[in-house]
Parts: sequence; structure tokens; C-alpha cells
Amino acid sequence: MANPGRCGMVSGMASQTHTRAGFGGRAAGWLLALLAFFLFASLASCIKPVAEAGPLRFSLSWAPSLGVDFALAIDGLSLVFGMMITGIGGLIFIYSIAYMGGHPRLGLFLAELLLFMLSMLGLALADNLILLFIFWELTSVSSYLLIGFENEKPEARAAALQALLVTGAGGLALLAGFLLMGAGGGTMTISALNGSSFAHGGHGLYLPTLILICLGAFTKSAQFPFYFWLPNAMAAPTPVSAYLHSATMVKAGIYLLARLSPALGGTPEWRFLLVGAGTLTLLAGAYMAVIKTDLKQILAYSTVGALGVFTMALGIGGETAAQAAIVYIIAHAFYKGTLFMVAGIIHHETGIREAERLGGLWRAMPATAAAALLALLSKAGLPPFLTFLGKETLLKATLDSPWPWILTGGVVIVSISFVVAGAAVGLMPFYGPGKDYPKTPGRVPATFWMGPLILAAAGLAAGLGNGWMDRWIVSPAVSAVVGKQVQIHSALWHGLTPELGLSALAVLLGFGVYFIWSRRFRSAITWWNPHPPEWVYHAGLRALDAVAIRINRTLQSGYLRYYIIISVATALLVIAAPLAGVAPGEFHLERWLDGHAHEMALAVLMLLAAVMAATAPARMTAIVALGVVGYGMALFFMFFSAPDLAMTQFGIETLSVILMVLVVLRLPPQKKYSSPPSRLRDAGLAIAAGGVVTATLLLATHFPQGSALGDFFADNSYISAHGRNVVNVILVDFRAFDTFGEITVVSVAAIGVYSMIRQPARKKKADNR
Amino acid sequence: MEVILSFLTGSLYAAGLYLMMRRSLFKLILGLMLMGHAANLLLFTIGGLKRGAPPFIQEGMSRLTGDFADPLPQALILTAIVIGFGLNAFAVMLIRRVHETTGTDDLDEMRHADGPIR
Amino acid sequence: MMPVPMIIIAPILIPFFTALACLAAWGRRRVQRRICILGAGVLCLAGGQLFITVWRQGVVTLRLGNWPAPYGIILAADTLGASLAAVAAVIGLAAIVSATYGMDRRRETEGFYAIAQVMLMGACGAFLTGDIFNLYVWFEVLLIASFVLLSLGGGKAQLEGTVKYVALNMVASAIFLAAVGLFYGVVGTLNLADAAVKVAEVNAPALMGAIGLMFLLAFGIKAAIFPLYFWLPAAYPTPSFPVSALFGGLLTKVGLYAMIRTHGLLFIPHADFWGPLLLTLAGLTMIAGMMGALSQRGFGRIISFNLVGHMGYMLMGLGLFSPMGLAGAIYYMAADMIDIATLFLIGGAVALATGNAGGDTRRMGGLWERRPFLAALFIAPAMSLSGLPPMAGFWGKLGLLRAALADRHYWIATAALAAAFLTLLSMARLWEAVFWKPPPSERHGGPERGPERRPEQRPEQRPDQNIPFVRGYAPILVLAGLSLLLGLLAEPAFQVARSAAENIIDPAAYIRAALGEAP
Amino acid sequence: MNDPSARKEEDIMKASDGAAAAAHAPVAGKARATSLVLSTAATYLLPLLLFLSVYALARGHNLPGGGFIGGIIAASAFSLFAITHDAEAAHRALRLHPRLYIVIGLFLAGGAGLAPMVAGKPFLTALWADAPFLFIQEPNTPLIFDTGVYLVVIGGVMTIFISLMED
Repeated sequence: MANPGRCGMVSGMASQTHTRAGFGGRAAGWLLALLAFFLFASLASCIKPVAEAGPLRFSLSWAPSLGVDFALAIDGLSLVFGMMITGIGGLIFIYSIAYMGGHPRLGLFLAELLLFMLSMLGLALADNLILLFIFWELTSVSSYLLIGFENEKPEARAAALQALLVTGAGGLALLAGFLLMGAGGGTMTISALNGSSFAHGGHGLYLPTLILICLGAFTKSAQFPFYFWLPNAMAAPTPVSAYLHSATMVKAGIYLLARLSPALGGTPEWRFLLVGAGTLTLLAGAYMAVIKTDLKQILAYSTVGALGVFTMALGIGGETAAQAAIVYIIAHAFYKGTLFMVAGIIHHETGIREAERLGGLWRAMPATAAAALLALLSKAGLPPFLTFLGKETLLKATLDSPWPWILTGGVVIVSISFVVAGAAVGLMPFYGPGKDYPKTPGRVPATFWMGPLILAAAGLAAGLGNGWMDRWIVSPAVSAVVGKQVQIHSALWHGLTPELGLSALAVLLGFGVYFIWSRRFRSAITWWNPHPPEWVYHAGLRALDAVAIRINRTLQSGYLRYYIIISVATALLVIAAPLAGVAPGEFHLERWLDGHAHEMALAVLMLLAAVMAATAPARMTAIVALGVVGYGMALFFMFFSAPDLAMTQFGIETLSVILMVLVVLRLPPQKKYSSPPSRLRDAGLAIAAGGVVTATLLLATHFPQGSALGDFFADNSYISAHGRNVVNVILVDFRAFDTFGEITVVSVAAIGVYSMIRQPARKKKADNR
Repeated sequence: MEVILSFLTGSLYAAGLYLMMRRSLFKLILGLMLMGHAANLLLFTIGGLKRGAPPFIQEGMSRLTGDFADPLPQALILTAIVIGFGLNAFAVMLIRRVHETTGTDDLDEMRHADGPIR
Repeated sequence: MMPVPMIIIAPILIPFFTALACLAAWGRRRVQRRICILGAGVLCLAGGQLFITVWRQGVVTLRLGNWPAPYGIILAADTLGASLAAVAAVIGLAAIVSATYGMDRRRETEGFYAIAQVMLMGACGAFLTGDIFNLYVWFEVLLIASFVLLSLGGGKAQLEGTVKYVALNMVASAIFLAAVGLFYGVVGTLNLADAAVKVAEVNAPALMGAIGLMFLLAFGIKAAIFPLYFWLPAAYPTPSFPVSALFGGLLTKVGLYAMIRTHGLLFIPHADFWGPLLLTLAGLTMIAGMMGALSQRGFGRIISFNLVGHMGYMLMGLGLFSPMGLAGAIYYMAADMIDIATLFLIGGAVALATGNAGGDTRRMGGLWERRPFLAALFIAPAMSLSGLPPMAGFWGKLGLLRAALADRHYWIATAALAAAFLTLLSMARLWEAVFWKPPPSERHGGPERGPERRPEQRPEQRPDQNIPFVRGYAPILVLAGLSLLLGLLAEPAFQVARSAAENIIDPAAYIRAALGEAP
Repeated sequence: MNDPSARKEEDIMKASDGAAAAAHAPVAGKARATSLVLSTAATYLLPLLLFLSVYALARGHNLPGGGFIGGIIAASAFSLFAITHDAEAAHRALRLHPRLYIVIGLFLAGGAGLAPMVAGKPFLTALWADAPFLFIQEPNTPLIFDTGVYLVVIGGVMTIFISLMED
């Protein structure tokens, strides 16, 4: 197999499906690339109409009762993201054919990638909060499947779970935020929310909504302190890293913030949250990117840094910052996608991902080296690349911001880090002396280097054509972010400004650091390898499990008597509450005098029998006592005008007692299990529960009752139903349906006993069929 | 008489519940049966107690007259008694089968179906 | 004369006579199979027809024995009852078809088919009846059928689980019966619609409060809400998986249905007391159930605890008692019935495919490669249960959340979101353990080693048991497809749920139809 | 597929059944010997009680009695017979397997409910015929229904008892 990481996996299966999936998968890959490019072209055709006439809208009713429409809107911002998603997606499909070629599950991989692409596209085009959320969650699910694609590796599974949980938790917060926002703004349509009452902090729930939405955006876009899942997600195959974790999915949170900034932005809270998180994130990313040596890790952390930059820019707000964010986002997609694909090619061809163990590869892979060099220059922010423009604008925005020194310093630091990180991926493996590799790098097929080279070249072209970009792409996008129509004009050269100086300083310092990069230097700074956020994640999961086990051990103890005690105690607590307010007089206990002597004697006898049944040490005594209660019931039925009941009860009781005797005789002798204190506790609880029943019954029997039902039966039993025994008429005619159910019960009970007896007792649990 | 039967009903519930809180399988079933009796007695008491007025339409009459016992609760109790018999018979057989299978009468030893981690 | 709406009784009679035919064919497996599947199929059609009838004509009633309401028993199918009966029929068919491959011969021939039909009969009876004592009778039918199904075959853990189930559910029955008696004594009627009218005239707050709480307690035990659910995780995972699926799909939901159905009768007068109580219980049920799920490693037990936790969502809708909240709860109920049943069926297939009858996920793995189709089928109910769009479970939760936030019940919304997160975690772990992780025999070290002992020497581990496509996968496929369909057709499904909820909140139409032209 | 193992299991069961029967045989024999009087009495009591039970069933609509009570009387009679003799004798006295009593009973009850549906009336509507049939003056569906109840009670109780005695 091509990928060395997949060695031991499902070898038996691979041999079966290898040839089958091989060709089919390739063809599918090309087909999907075509689909992506077609979508790209369709979106591109919207550029002109959008720039000239404003957003295009499309809406289908889906679930209007729940406020969900399949509403899509294409404006400048969604065009930028949509074209990134489809354009890079197409290149990634081609790249995947080479990278995953011959993989037994290439088809599945492409299917998951397609699902992701469509979800992401939906996210970028959705004009309904819930619809956006739906696509948001679908990207989480598809990215879960993609990160864990090499599922035989424990680290891949763990990373997938981590990404799912972090973004999933954020997603739930986001849903709550969306619902609050929709309720507060009176609509779920995003474009209608811009001018709503909710905008600009004018609503009581503004702050919680903002925090919830930021939680969603920050987790998805790997902001501090949630960024830890992103480097771990590098366990995914490289096409996934290049696509999801640099160019598209991690920018979903940024997209969301940009999309909602007309509706939510511009407040001090917004600025504080976004600029704060962004700055911390870019510093963390800048630092971590420098101290890592694994190519993908370096790129992952520098992506974190870039995401911090975007968040910060959106937080600063205003036209200049928005322009910086948009330009930087586009540029980042070009160079970061390229570098990831380059890293994948290097790893694929040499089997090595450590920057320091690589070198001299440019001879073996010149086209790849060219792509890498272009991407590096772009990442470093040199003119005429788009990044240069982005950085200039960004520096201008930070210098004008309320905290110029901190933010500008942060941008300079992260720019230095970008140069170092870019050089580690784009320069180090290709130049210098050659090294020994586990695999000898062969000729890299065109399908492999085509993607990165096109992307890198496109980045250069975009920078050169900045006038065109400004007019057709950047201006509409910035208009969408700031919520009003603006026109952007940028130039590669606009005099000797402080921004230019800072930019040049960052580049120089960056290359300086890179060239003095040595083991000593790195070991000097690597001593601090901060993982507190991830530590919190693991500790949190462990604690959750511990608490779960604890709770479960307490509640689900396995002791039936505790289950019953808890149920009875609950019953007491809840039922006693309404009864507590009843005055003693309302029970009318004086009514007891109306009893006849024999009835009272019978009641006392039954009471004694019940106590006896409850306490008798011998089984037969208890059964006899139970029988006394049962026959006593029959007598009461007799005393109080219910002969049918008396006869039935008498017969049933006889059968029950015989049954009990037959069964119980085979049980071993009774043992005393429980201690006196627990008996006392149980008795107290049981008597209290009985007391509640008595109290309720006393109240109910005194309640002036009248039932029209009894009178109807009395009047109609003979006339309409031709029977003089009203009880029997009720049973077989008026309410025969009850009897119908009842005989079903008796039948099923009998069948159950019959089957149970016929199945011999098995000491062991046996479930085989 | 309602007062006395109310107290008797409460007592039967108490005895039944107390038995169900024991550890013995046999007492569990005993408790269930007592609870069944208690529920029936409750239904009977709530229906109103009338002496010597069974709900039969005498020959020559076409309807019940005077102060007759409400026939509906009686019909309900009859249904409940028979249903209860079915359930109890099954439960009795069940405890016997459980005893044969587990070899014990002690409910505390029957915790294979739950417990902290399974 | 007026045409009698026969269709309303069909969902009760069809399983009754099917059960009878199965009893007559005792011991003959093939005959019983055919009869039973045919019966369940016809029941599905009847359920669908009933639903369509109710949807078009409004509440359909039938006066049994031709006695006028409220004296005789009536069946009254409103949107809620009819749709749940239809869902129950589909789940019944799926479980019965699965039983033809997933059960041992003895259990299959000696009772399963007949009793499963009785269980469907009981569920449909409970969903359709308009009489509270009749509801009790159907509960007992369900109860005895579930006793028998649960004990069928009788392994040790299974019998022990049955004891707990029997004990607590019979307590619930005794409470239910007492509550019905007291209710009749105070209100003087058994007909639900009639009672809804008369209950307003009763002036006994303490007494009605106590009776209402007794009903809550009885239904609460059946519906497995906190802190009355302990019997469920002990009992549900132990029998054969088609039985678990049937239970998971039907039983607890019938308890909750009874709560919804009687809510207007019993709880409305003290809404300010009931609302917070139900919401508190709902929140506790969610958290306790999901925490239980996290503490488990057995497939069936994880699903069982999930089932408990998700009862909290439906209870939450009842506690909110707004059209949106109740509609969300009803939507969610249908989704949850389907999802839980599907997951139990998948659990059975997984147990067969891994040769791990006990369902211990620590000894499973590798099915993503070996049973990709099964794995794909798992995703639908798992996503739905986790509330991920576009599955049915998402829409139910969305309705519930909207309702909770609209009424400013922020903490219950938080609990619901937390429970959704825990479900996601639980499902992802299940997925990882069963499908993604390599099977125990191919695992080398690592911290996640299960308690296996030299798996290659276990003769009863037969990991490659064949799962027949039609009988094995088709039921799962149909249920998973239904869950997806319910999600994609969110608007019509939600309309149904909302119409059901509005009927419950404003029962005027129900009362009018149920009482008919009676005096 | 796993026929051999299934057969083996059945064999084991048969063997265990046999062993159980052997274990019980002396006890049963002893019981029969000691209560000869009772068993003779039960033999003669059986038809008497059965007649009583049918009477209770038939008059139930007008006097105390009915399907339940009749069924319970009959079931008690058969149970007494079973206890004083043995399960086999009870089987013979019942003539049909008790499970079939249940089936027939449920069928009668369900059929009595269905019959009016043919005439377009709701399930379980009572139909009364004017013409007498055999010795029943007014054949009616509630009576058929009650007969169903009667048979189900007999069948149910006897299924439980005989199963228990055979175990």
C-alpha cells in the first residue's frame, strides 16, 4: 500500500477490494473534482451580478413552523468562501487520487469528502440561522469521520472524538445562541437580522447570545483556549488536513463571525471578546508553530495563529480591518492549502514528516519545490502576493485600533512566526544536503503536484491582479461584513508608511530566526510546551466518567429494596405535599362509629393477619395469614352488597393459596436477612406510605360524590341490556371491552407460565440461538 | 365503616410495601399480593359501602331503585381481581424459576443485571 | 345508519386475532412466523389508514357495545394516539421480522410471536382508548406481555432483571389502580373526555393534587423518569434483542403518553405547581440517565440508559406545556421510539457479528471494515438520538429548546443541551468501540484493552455469524429510513405534532367528538 | 446450522425431565395412596361442580354468577382433580389441551365482539336473537362472550396448574 501508516490494517480485506476500489475510486475522484469545478464556475458566474446588483437570494420552504427555511443567499462574503470551498475542493479531490491511490476505501474517503464539501458550501450560502446550524453540524460529523478515517490508529480515533466533542459542545452553545438571537430579532433569516432590534447590544439578551455564539465560533475555529483539537486532528490523512483544517472548516467560525458582524458587531463586548481571543490565539499559534518540527504540526499551529489574526481583525471592526480579514483569509487559503499538500507529498514520498530530517528534495520533486517556494513567499507576506496587501491593511487597522501597541506587536510576532514556519516547510526539506529516507523518493505524478502548484500560482495571480480582486471580490465581501456598500482600492505601493516598515522588519526577523534556527535555539525555547487547555479536556472527561460511575453506583445499586425504598420515599414526598395543608377535621374520623361489631372484628382480624404476614418467620404461616386477608376481603364484599365479588374473590383466593403452597414448598427455609434498624426504617416508611393512602381515602370517601354512571347502569341494565345482574351486565356488555382486555391478560399469564415451565432452568446465561 | 376500611386499606398497603422492602424473594411476592388486595379494597371503599343492597334488579322490576350499591366499582374490582390473579400467578412462577436458576432466595445476591460497569 | 369507523378498532383486533392464530399454531415455527409477520404488516397498514383518517376527519371515536358515552367505553383516536399507534405498528413489524433470525428456536416457537402481538395490541389499546379504567386494563395487558417476553428463555441476569421489573411495575399498577378508584370516587366518571369537563367542577385541591400525583407516580414508574427508573437498565438489555427493541420502542412511551393524555385532566388546575415539578424531574432524568449511559460498557445497557435520559426530553415538553414545547415532545417521542428500537436491533446484529452475546463493547470492534453496511445504518439513529440534523431527533429537540427559551426556562434548556452533549459523547464512544476499534484479537496493547482472555481460544466466539440481509438488515434499514424521513419531512411531521399538541392543550374537539350527541 | 447442538440440548432436557419425573413419582404415588378418599370424592365431585359452573355461567346475567365465577368453579374442580390424581389424569379429564381452551375462549369472546361488526354495529354490541336455540331461550352475543370468558378462565387456571404439577 502506498501509505506507510496503513500497514497492518485489514490486510485480508485489502487484497479482496484492492483492484475493485482502485479504478472505480480514481474515476470517482475525477468525477467529483469535475463536480467541484462546476460548482466553482457556477459561483464565479455570480461574481458580476453580486458586485453590481447586490446579493442573490433563493428560498425554499422547509419547516416554517420551526422557523427553518431552505434559504440561500449569495453575497460577496459567501462567494469568497464558496469559491474557496469548491475551488480548493476540486484540487483536493485530484490530489486525493494520488495520495490515497490504491487505498481499499478510497471510495468511502471521497464520499465523506464530498459530504463535507457540500455541507461546507451549504454553511457558506445559508441565509437562515437554523439552516446554517444544520450545515455546521454536518461539517462536524463529516470531519469526525474524516479525522478518524485511519480508524485502526488509536490517536486518530482519539483526535476524531476530541474534535467532535469540542466542536459539538460549541455547536450546542451556538444553537442556543441562534435561538436566542432569532427570538430576540424576530426572525431566523440572517439577512433580515442585520437591522433588527437585536443589533448593537440593544437587547437584554445580547451578551449571553454573543457569548454563546462566540463559543460556537471559537471552538470551530480553534481559538484560544479551544485550539488544541486542531493540531491533534492532523492524524487525518493529509488531503483532509489541507482541506478541512487549513482552508475551509476551521474558517467556518470566522465566516460566522464575519456573517453576523453587521447584526452583532461593533459593541465593546464584541470587540473585547474577539480581539482578546484572537490575540491570545495568534500568540499561542505563533509560539507553538516555531517549536514544532513535524511538518503538519508546524502548519497546524501556524493555522491557529492565522485564525487568531482573522478573529482579531473582525473584532477590531471597521472597513480597514474587515478588508484585512477578507484579504488575509483568501491569501491564507492559497498558501496554507499549498503547504499542506506539499507536506503530504513529502511525507508520502519519503515517509518522513520531521522538518530536520529532510533536505535536498528539490531535485526529486522540482514542481513541488516550486509550489512550496511560491507558498512560502506568500506566507512570508512579500509583494506582490496577496498576503502582503493583507498584512499592510491589517497593520494599518491595528495601528488605528484602541490598543495599537499590543495588537501591532502581536501581528508582527505572528508574522515572524509565519516566516519561520513557512520556511521550515517550504525551504528546509528541499534545499541543503540530501538525507537518508526510508523510501527513495521517486517521480511525483502530475496529479500529485498539480493541485499545490495551481493553488500557489493562483495565489500569485490574485496578488498581481489586486485591482480586479478589489473590485469584484474584496469589495462585495467587505460590504457584507460591514453591512454597507463600500468600495476598496488597494495598491502594492503606497509610499514609505510605518506599516511597510513593520512588514519588512517582520520578514527580515523571520528569515533571520530561520537561518539561525538550530537545535540549541529550539531547545532553548521548547522547554515550555503549554498544553493546559488540552489537559483540561482530558481531566474533564476523566472527571465526567468518574462522576458518572459514582452516580450510577449510588443510584443503580442493584438492590431491589433500595429501588423500592426510593420510589416509596419519592411517593411520600410528592403526595404528602398537597395533603399537608388539610386540617385534621376534614378527615371526619368520627364516622368510624357507623361500623357494625362483626365488621370491626373482621377488620381487626385482617389487620392482625396483615401484620402477621409481614413478620411471620415461617412461610406457611405467612401464606395462611395472606389467605385470611383474602377471605376477609371476600367477607367484606359479602357484607357490603357485592355477592359476585365475594364469590370471585373466594374462588381466586383459594386458587392463589393452592398455587402459593405448591410453589413455596420447594423454596428453601426462610432466613432472616435484615438487621433491626433497617427493619425499623422500612416499617416507618411503609407505615407513612400507608398513612398517605388512608388520608387520601378518608378525604375521598367524605367527598360528596355522585356518579351518573351508576344510575345509567341501574336504569338500562334490564331494559336495554336484558340482564338483572347489573355487575355481570357491565362486565359482558356495558364495559365488555375491559373484560376483553382482562381475559387477554389471564391468557398471556397462563401462556407465560407454560413456556417458562417448559424451558428448563439454566444455571448459565445462554444466548446462542 | 369507610373510616375503618380506609385504615385497613392503609395498613394493607403498609404491610405490602414493608414486605417488598425485604430481601427475600418470597416476601416480595407476598408483598405484591397484599398490595393487590389493598388496591381492591381501596376501590371497594371508594365506591360507597351499602349493606344489603346488591345491584340486582328484582323480578318484576325493570330498574334498580332505592339506595343500591354502585355496581360500577364492583365490576371494576372484579376485573382487577382477575387481572391481579393472572399477574400474581405469573409472578409466583417467576420467583420459583428465579430461585431454581440462581439457587438463592436472597434478592441482594441478584445484582447481575446491574451494577456500576457492565 | 351512520357508518361505523371500524378502522379505529382494527389496530387492537388485528394483533388480537394474529396472536390467537399464533397460539393455535403453537410450536410450529414457520407457520407462526408467517402469520405473525402478515399480522404485523396488516397492522402497519391499518395504523397508517387510521392516521390518515384522523388527519383528514379529526378525532375519530367508536362507542364500544354501542353504548353512549360516557357510560360505555369509547375509543377515541386523535392525532397523538393515531400517530403513535402507527409508529408502534412499524416498530412491531421490524422487531418481529428481526426475531426470525435473532432468536433461539425455543423462545421463538414458545410464545414470542403470540405475546409480541399481544404487546402491540396493548400498546394500540392504550393509545386509542378514551376511558381511564380501560387504559388501566391495557397497561396490564402490556405489563403481562412484557413480563412474559422478558422472562422468555430465562438466563440468570435476565430473570434477575425480570424480578426488578415485575416488582416495580406491579407497584406502579397498584398505585394506578388506586388512583383510578379515587378519581372515580371524586369525579364520578371514567371517560376521559367527560372527566375533562367534570374535573373543573370538583373543588378539592388537596385531594385532586394527591390523586394527580399518584397518577404521576404510576405513569412515572412506567415511563422510567427520575428517580423511578432503576428497574429499566436492569431489565431492558437482558432479553433477546427483538424483545428489547419492542420494549424500548413501546413501553416507556406508553407511560409518557398516559401522562400527556391525562395531564389536562389532572394537572391543569395547579399548573404553577406541576410545571416546575415536571421540569425538575425532566432535568434530573436527563442528567441521571445520560450519566448512567456514560458509566456503562454494554451495548444494550448504554442504549437503555440513553432511553432513560431521553425520557427527560419528553417530560420537559410536558412540563413546558406550550404548543411548541408539547409539539416538540411529541415529535421527539416518535423519533425516540424509532431510534431506540433501531439501536436495540443494531445491538442484536452487532452481538451476532462479534459473537459477543452479552453485548460487552470492550470485546467488540472491527465492524466498520467487516460490516460496513451495519455501521452505516448505525449512524442514522445515533445522529438522531444525539440531536444532530437533519435527523428526526434534531427537530424535536429544536422545538423543545425554542419553547423553553421562549418561556425563559433557561436552566432546563441548559440541561437539555448538556444531555445532548452527553448523548453525543455516548454515541461516539459506542461507535468507536464497536465499529472503529480493531477487534480484540487484532489489538496490540494500548490502554483500551478489554477484559478478554485469550480470545482465539474462546469456542463460543464466532465472530462471523451471517446476518441475513432481508430479515437482518431490512428492519433496521426501514426504521433508520423512517427516522431520516421524519427529519427531512420536518414540516409535515411537525404539523402533525403541533396539531396533536394543540388537541391536548385545548381538548374541546376531543371532548366534543368523544361525548358525541350523548346527553 | 447448529442442529446437532440443538438436538443435544433436547436430549439433555428429555433426560432431565425423565429424572424429574422419576424423582416425583414416589411422592405422587404416596399422595395418591394417602388420599384415596379424597381422590374418589374428587372424581365424583368433578361432574357435579362442572354442572354447577355451567349453571353459574348461564344464569350470570340475572343472578350472581357469570363467566368468571363459573370458570373459577370449573377450574377449582379440575384443580382438585389434578391435585388428588395427577396431571395426566387432569389432562384426560379436560380432553383438550388447556391451551386450546384459551384459544377457543378468546376466539368466542373476540367472535362475539366481531359478529355485530358484520351488521355494521360497533365491536361488542350485544345482539339478541328472538328464536330459542336448543335449551337457551334467548341466544345472545353477551352470553357467547361470557362463555369465552368462562373457557379462558378454565384454560388459564388449568394451564398454570398443570404446568406447575408437571414441572
